[in-house]
Amino acid sequence: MSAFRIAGKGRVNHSKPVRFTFDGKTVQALDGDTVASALLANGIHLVGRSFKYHRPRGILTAGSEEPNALVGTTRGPGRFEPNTRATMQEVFDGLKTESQNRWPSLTMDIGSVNDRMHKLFSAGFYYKTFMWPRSFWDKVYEPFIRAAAGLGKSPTEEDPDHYASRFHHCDVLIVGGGAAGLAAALTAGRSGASVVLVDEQSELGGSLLSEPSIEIDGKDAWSWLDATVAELSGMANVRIMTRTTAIGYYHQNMVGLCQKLTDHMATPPADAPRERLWRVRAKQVVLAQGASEKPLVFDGNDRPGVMMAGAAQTYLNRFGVTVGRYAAVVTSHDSAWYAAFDLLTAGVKVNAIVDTRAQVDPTLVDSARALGIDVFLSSTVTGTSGRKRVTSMTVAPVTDGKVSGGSHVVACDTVLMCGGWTPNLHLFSHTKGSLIWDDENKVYLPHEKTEECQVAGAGRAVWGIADTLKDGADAGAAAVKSLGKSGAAVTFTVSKDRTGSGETHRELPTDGDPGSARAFIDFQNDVQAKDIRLAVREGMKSIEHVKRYTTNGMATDQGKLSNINGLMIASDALGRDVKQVGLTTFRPPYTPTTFGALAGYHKDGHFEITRKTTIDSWAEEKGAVFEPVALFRRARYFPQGSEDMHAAVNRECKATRTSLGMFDASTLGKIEVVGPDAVEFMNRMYTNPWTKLQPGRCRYGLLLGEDGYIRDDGVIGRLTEDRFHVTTTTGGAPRVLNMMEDYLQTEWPDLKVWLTSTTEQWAVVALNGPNARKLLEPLVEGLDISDEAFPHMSVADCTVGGLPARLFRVSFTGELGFEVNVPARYGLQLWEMLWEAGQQYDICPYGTETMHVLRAEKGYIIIGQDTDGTVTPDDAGISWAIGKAKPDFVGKRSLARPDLVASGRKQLIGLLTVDPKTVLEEGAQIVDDPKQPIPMKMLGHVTSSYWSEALGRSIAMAVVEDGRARDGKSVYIPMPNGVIEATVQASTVFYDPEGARLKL
Amino acid sequence: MLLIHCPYCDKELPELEFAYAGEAHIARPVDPSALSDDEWRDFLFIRSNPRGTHFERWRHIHGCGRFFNAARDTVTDKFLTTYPAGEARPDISKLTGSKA
Amino acid sequence: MTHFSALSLFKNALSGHKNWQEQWPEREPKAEYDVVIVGAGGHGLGCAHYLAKEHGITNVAVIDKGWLGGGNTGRNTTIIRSNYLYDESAGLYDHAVDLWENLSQDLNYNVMYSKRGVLMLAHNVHDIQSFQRHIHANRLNGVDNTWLTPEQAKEFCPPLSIDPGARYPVVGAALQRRAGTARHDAVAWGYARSASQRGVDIIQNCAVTAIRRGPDGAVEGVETAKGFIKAKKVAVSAAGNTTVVLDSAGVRMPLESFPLQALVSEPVKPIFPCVVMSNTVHAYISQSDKGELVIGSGTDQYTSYSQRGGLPLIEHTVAAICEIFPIFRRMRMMRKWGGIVDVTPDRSPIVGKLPVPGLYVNCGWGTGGFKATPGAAHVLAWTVAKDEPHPINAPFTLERFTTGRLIDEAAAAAVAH
Amino acid sequence: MVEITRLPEEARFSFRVAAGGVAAASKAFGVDLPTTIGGMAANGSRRALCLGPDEWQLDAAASERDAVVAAFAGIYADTPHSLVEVTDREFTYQISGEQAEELLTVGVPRDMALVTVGSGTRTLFDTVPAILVREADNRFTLSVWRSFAPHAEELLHIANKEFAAGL
Repeated sequence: MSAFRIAGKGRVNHSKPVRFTFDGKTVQALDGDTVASALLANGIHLVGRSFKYHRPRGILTAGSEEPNALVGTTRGPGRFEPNTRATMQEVFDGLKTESQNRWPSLTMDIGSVNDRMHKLFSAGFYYKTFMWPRSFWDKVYEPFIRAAAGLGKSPTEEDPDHYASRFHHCDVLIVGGGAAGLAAALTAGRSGASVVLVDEQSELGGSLLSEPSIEIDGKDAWSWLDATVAELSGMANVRIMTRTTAIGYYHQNMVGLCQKLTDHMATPPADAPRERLWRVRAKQVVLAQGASEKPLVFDGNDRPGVMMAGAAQTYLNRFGVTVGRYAAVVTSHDSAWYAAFDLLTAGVKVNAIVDTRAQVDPTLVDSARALGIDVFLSSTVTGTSGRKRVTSMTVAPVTDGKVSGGSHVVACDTVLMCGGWTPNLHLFSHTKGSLIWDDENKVYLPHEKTEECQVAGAGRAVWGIADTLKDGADAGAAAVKSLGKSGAAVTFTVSKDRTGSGETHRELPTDGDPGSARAFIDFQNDVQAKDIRLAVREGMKSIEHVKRYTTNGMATDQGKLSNINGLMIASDALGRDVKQVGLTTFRPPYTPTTFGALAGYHKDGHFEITRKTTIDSWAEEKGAVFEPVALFRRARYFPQGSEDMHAAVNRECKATRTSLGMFDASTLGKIEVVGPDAVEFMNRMYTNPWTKLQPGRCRYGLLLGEDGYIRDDGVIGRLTEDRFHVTTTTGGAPRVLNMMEDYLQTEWPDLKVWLTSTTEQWAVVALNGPNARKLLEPLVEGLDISDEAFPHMSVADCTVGGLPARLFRVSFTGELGFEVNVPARYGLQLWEMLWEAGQQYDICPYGTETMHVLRAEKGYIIIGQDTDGTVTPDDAGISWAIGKAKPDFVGKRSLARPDLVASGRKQLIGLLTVDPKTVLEEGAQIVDDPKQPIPMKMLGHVTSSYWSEALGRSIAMAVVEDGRARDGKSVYIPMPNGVIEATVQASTVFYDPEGARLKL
Repeated sequence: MLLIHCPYCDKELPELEFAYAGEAHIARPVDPSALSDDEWRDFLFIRSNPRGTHFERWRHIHGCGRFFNAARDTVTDKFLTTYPAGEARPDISKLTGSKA
Repeated sequence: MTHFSALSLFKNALSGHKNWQEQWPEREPKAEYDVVIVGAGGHGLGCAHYLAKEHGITNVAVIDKGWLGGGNTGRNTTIIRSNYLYDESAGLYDHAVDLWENLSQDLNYNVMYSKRGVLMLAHNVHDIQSFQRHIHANRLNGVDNTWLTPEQAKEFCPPLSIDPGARYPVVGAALQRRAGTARHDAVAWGYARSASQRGVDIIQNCAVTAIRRGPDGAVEGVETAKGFIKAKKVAVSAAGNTTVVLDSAGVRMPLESFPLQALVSEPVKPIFPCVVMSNTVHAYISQSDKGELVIGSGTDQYTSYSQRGGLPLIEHTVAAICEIFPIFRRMRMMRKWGGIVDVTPDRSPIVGKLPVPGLYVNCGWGTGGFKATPGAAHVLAWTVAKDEPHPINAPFTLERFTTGRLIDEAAAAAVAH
Repeated sequence: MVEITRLPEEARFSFRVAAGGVAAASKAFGVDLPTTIGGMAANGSRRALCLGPDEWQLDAAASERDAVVAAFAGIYADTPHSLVEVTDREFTYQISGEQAEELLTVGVPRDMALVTVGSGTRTLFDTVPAILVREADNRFTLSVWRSFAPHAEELLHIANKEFAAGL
């Protein structure tokens, strides 16, 4: 039995011991413990060091708002994580934890020298210094500042865990499973509505877990809780998720949830995800998130052993742990009195209750005195002592807000403080719902809402279990009513309730120099009351400025403990009403959320889809090297033996030009345009004229944006009078279809034409080379494919090797070319058939790289490589593709804009290096005068550049200012290691300019 | 993630099924070549970008595929109404602002 | 006003920090100014600083509907770089980087400009072509930018995964060494303090409701929540709200405002030595001086002034970061926020004169405004002072949308095939 | 656990026609084309699913493919329309079992309650465009384009293992 554990008490399993380690030492715990409760059970209070001053810190809270007790945890390789709240991490056998932000050890921390120099390290100190000497910033000051920052250490190994996600829809989502949430769930659940009830803790109950003595409906709180949970669990329409945090409240009642599934298990089941992200869309949301206890701000309020009174009560009642032997209480709220009574009943000596208020409920005072506790009303705490554990606190009387008498010291090993309660309105704030300051209770309350939600219980300053249950039930009933369902609010009878009230303060009065007081507001970030006052003094008059200047509220608890205290002090320093000062904005997530959970399934192979063609597996077997093209992966080249890319590509090019190459062209986008107005539609979309194109014939189509720049291109076949087979670039397919639909639906809805994507209906094999027809002819049935019957730029249906096919005679290589389209299921079969049949011609499979070279030799452009979104048809040298007689097409008007007809535009031209062996670098910049000083006047850049095996030299395409007028002239390409001279060739065609090879 | 009423499907559906398509009621001129450079610029580029009610286009791309129009408050992101493409701009003063 | 230095800090520490003065005094607006600047972000305050410092124009008011530095200045991921493709952009952003280098000393305010280097990852052949084009253009423009192999990139940024089997393998990177980050709030505060010290009035929480023009069409002043303020010159530097402000002057803009989200992780000890951007997977990341990983996301698809933004975009961004840096999967997102970015059709800014005498604008920065802060503010001040554009901002006109002379960096990097 | 099976291809068409042509098309296909988006109607092996205001997915047995094409060709002159075969464009998976609906919520963003028995819709599964049909309470089909299918299928199996793990 651990020294501070009370036998049999609490909700932990006393018969199931668990061992874990903290800084290498084994800690005895019980099943159901958190790391924090287990450490406290063993009398360990010193758990961490603060961010800036490295002050020793203990466990402050019992919840997810914990700012101090953050630990690193690990459960094996790749499973280390920093900054885990010891107050939330459940223990299991084998868990390892370590303290953070200390070196060499938690008890001996060199960084604590910062604390001695705290006067220098005031708010915003770094803005004022480290500027001289100038050169010291990069090398000395900045690395020093950065090294001092940060809390835990980053993981350094890849996380092996798996994360999941779901979409979910429900009638009512209830956030928070305390009294209000349970009452709302009972009401909504009994009405038949579909309900999701979530709570961040490992079990439902909320504050009831810490208040077992209250009686509801004649049962003690925990028996009632058991019965209620049993009833809810039995409802098919209610889904309960514990260890689940509502992280953010998004548009139209979508709430993000993060569910922790395995972090509490010693041995998670195989294939179990660690966490799951839920995107819940609820018709109604009930926010029953309760309230957080607020610290009091006084000198030395951060020493280990100083903790929230409510937290001590939770450790006692829920975990059966006493947080000390002799405690002292300082409070401005009744609730701490009850905590004191509970501790005293459990055997902890309570030396004093100091209350800042002059008037306190006499029954509390009488009870305290009857229990032998010294009571000091209208008093303050002016200091504490003890470095690694508090040993005493100093108390002084207060009159009119000032210390009015001598102080005395109260010995204690634990200080329980309570500065009142702050409603948790984070999620409500995410909706941009407005908050209103309740001056009586000194809390912000939800005001105007923007979403379909209800706030219930302590979240809107309803205190006491009886009222909270009623409020929750009413919220549940209101939600049910909004759904159009009937269901009365469930009613409860409560006895032994502990309601209470209190006051909210700025920093407590002191008899010392407030400028010397170490009175903390934001514990983790070491923001003190005096820092807020300094910020205001320096002109930071907006609460956002105060926050950013001091970093108050920017630590991992995101201001849950510090916001209101900071606000009270800022308001006092500014001499402005709290409501005029206002609150900083709460932002998602409610508590820090694992990246892995947000990424979900989208990791490794599933980070993004890799689309593969039906022929991809063959290419993989043959050892192809792939490259990504949009979402597809395409074979780039097929190396043989030890070939590198250039050797492979030279071989593939040569084979294709001399005999026969085969290429998987399946990825090209395909759109079938069908209807009586198909030709009119094509005329309006594409620059080219389509009216005279005969069925069975093809044409190169050029598509512009309305801004006149080239967007896409492709060969388009007219299958029948009313049916076009449009091809697009691989990456452009979805964009082009969307653009076409846009014009069709919204600009020309009168046209009788429809568009269907057939990209994946067809697998496409391109055959190119002088032997292409020889290979194909014996396989084709139902079609004469001789040059006379089926000339270049033809299309027809036939069968190829018995497979139904749509055959195109087109070429992107300048060689005799066919593209065989077959239904996708036959793609691989077709490919293998052609491969077998092509052996007699030494058929050569080639990839995208060879395709690029072959087309460049012919001067054919690739959209996105030779054009870049700023290139017009004239710039690209393809104004022949414009139907000059057409009154209009998409982009036509823009081509007449002043800058698009101005001289000096960059035009696509051919470029031949003077040294034929030199292959220019794609992207290299071109100048007229390589000797000019930097910055140089650049004329353009190289868009495509290759070694041409067919020509025995390098070739390149480039966009160059007034390029075509430079035909035959030299330009220069200054590279880091020398200048390359090249000659402009107005035409981009390098190979077979007459096109004779196409006509075989 | 917005919840959007598709006027064709007549259902409230998640934004993931939809693609935003810019400001609505900017019709492509019948005869673009008749426009001055300034008028053409206005068509291409000038947008009202209001802080408040915005008439805009969406496409139910992963649903019925239709482009439609919406009036949405750009400050709250709430939809006032959605309506089929081609319908006239609704009178906003008559919309309650509750939901479409 | 106290000069900031280690000595002044030390002296004040001894006196309990009681003697520090207000960094910018609160002012009520005067009836008339020589120049009114609408928008007290880094750009607007910077313009005031340079007007006062370099042009001797101190009768200036900077007016904001909220608190200074509360817009995109205080909401961005603080990346600073200048390795842009086009001469125009490179000129503008590199001018800014030149000013960043000595901004702390110029302002006597440590803006913590951290030359950590910005690494832009290439994931495919198209990226390589595009980056090489940038690098070559930058070299001839005198802008620092170099190509790294995957191994060199990994050496520069050890958390980077260069696994060739990744969905988006790193096939190389472009590195601008003198690029980096700065402390965003300090930029606004430093400019505010300096401008204020030189006589500029900073008027917060005072919305400009309209720009008033006289019978001759020229600017007469601004209507505000605190009444009319006379000024013959008005410079609008209002980011997402520019359209609304300029509408009142009868100037219609080619702008749309989109929500842009960013997030930070919990703070950890130094792990990430530089800035990494990947346009292909849409994510960028650095580590702040507080130890947080600062992660930028893309814009949501619809126009909005709500500053909310959706969860799916965050999911995608974080997935992208974890793909490139798998060691961060167990880190946690601590805070996520949204800003409003004003985007032009060519994603380049509009900086200069408007077709209304006395009216100037600095807008359209999209997601890239922070890095340009000193440069844009500096040339805008020149333009306002001389009523003519500085050569650096001369190409960034509104007229380019009529003529078609766009500066389209994004299109230049566009992907098709 | 949920059964995930890929169904063999039959014959599938994307059919588009203006409102005035629905009656003629119904006659040609032999099924009254539903005119509510999401609506589905069948006659023997032929089934029509309304995907948009002028769009249907028509399914038929493979053996009836040519007959369907011929029937529509016969009405084209009077009832202009678009009939495009898409049989090979997509893979169709049958997903059945008690937790079938929940499994689909791994990727389907829309409220599954809106997908009633006997209806279907285009939607997303994760990032994959998909057509989802609910044939019975616990039986669905999910059709996705061929090259997207491995991603969708693998994701279904990963999530299915979560059911096996009981989490």
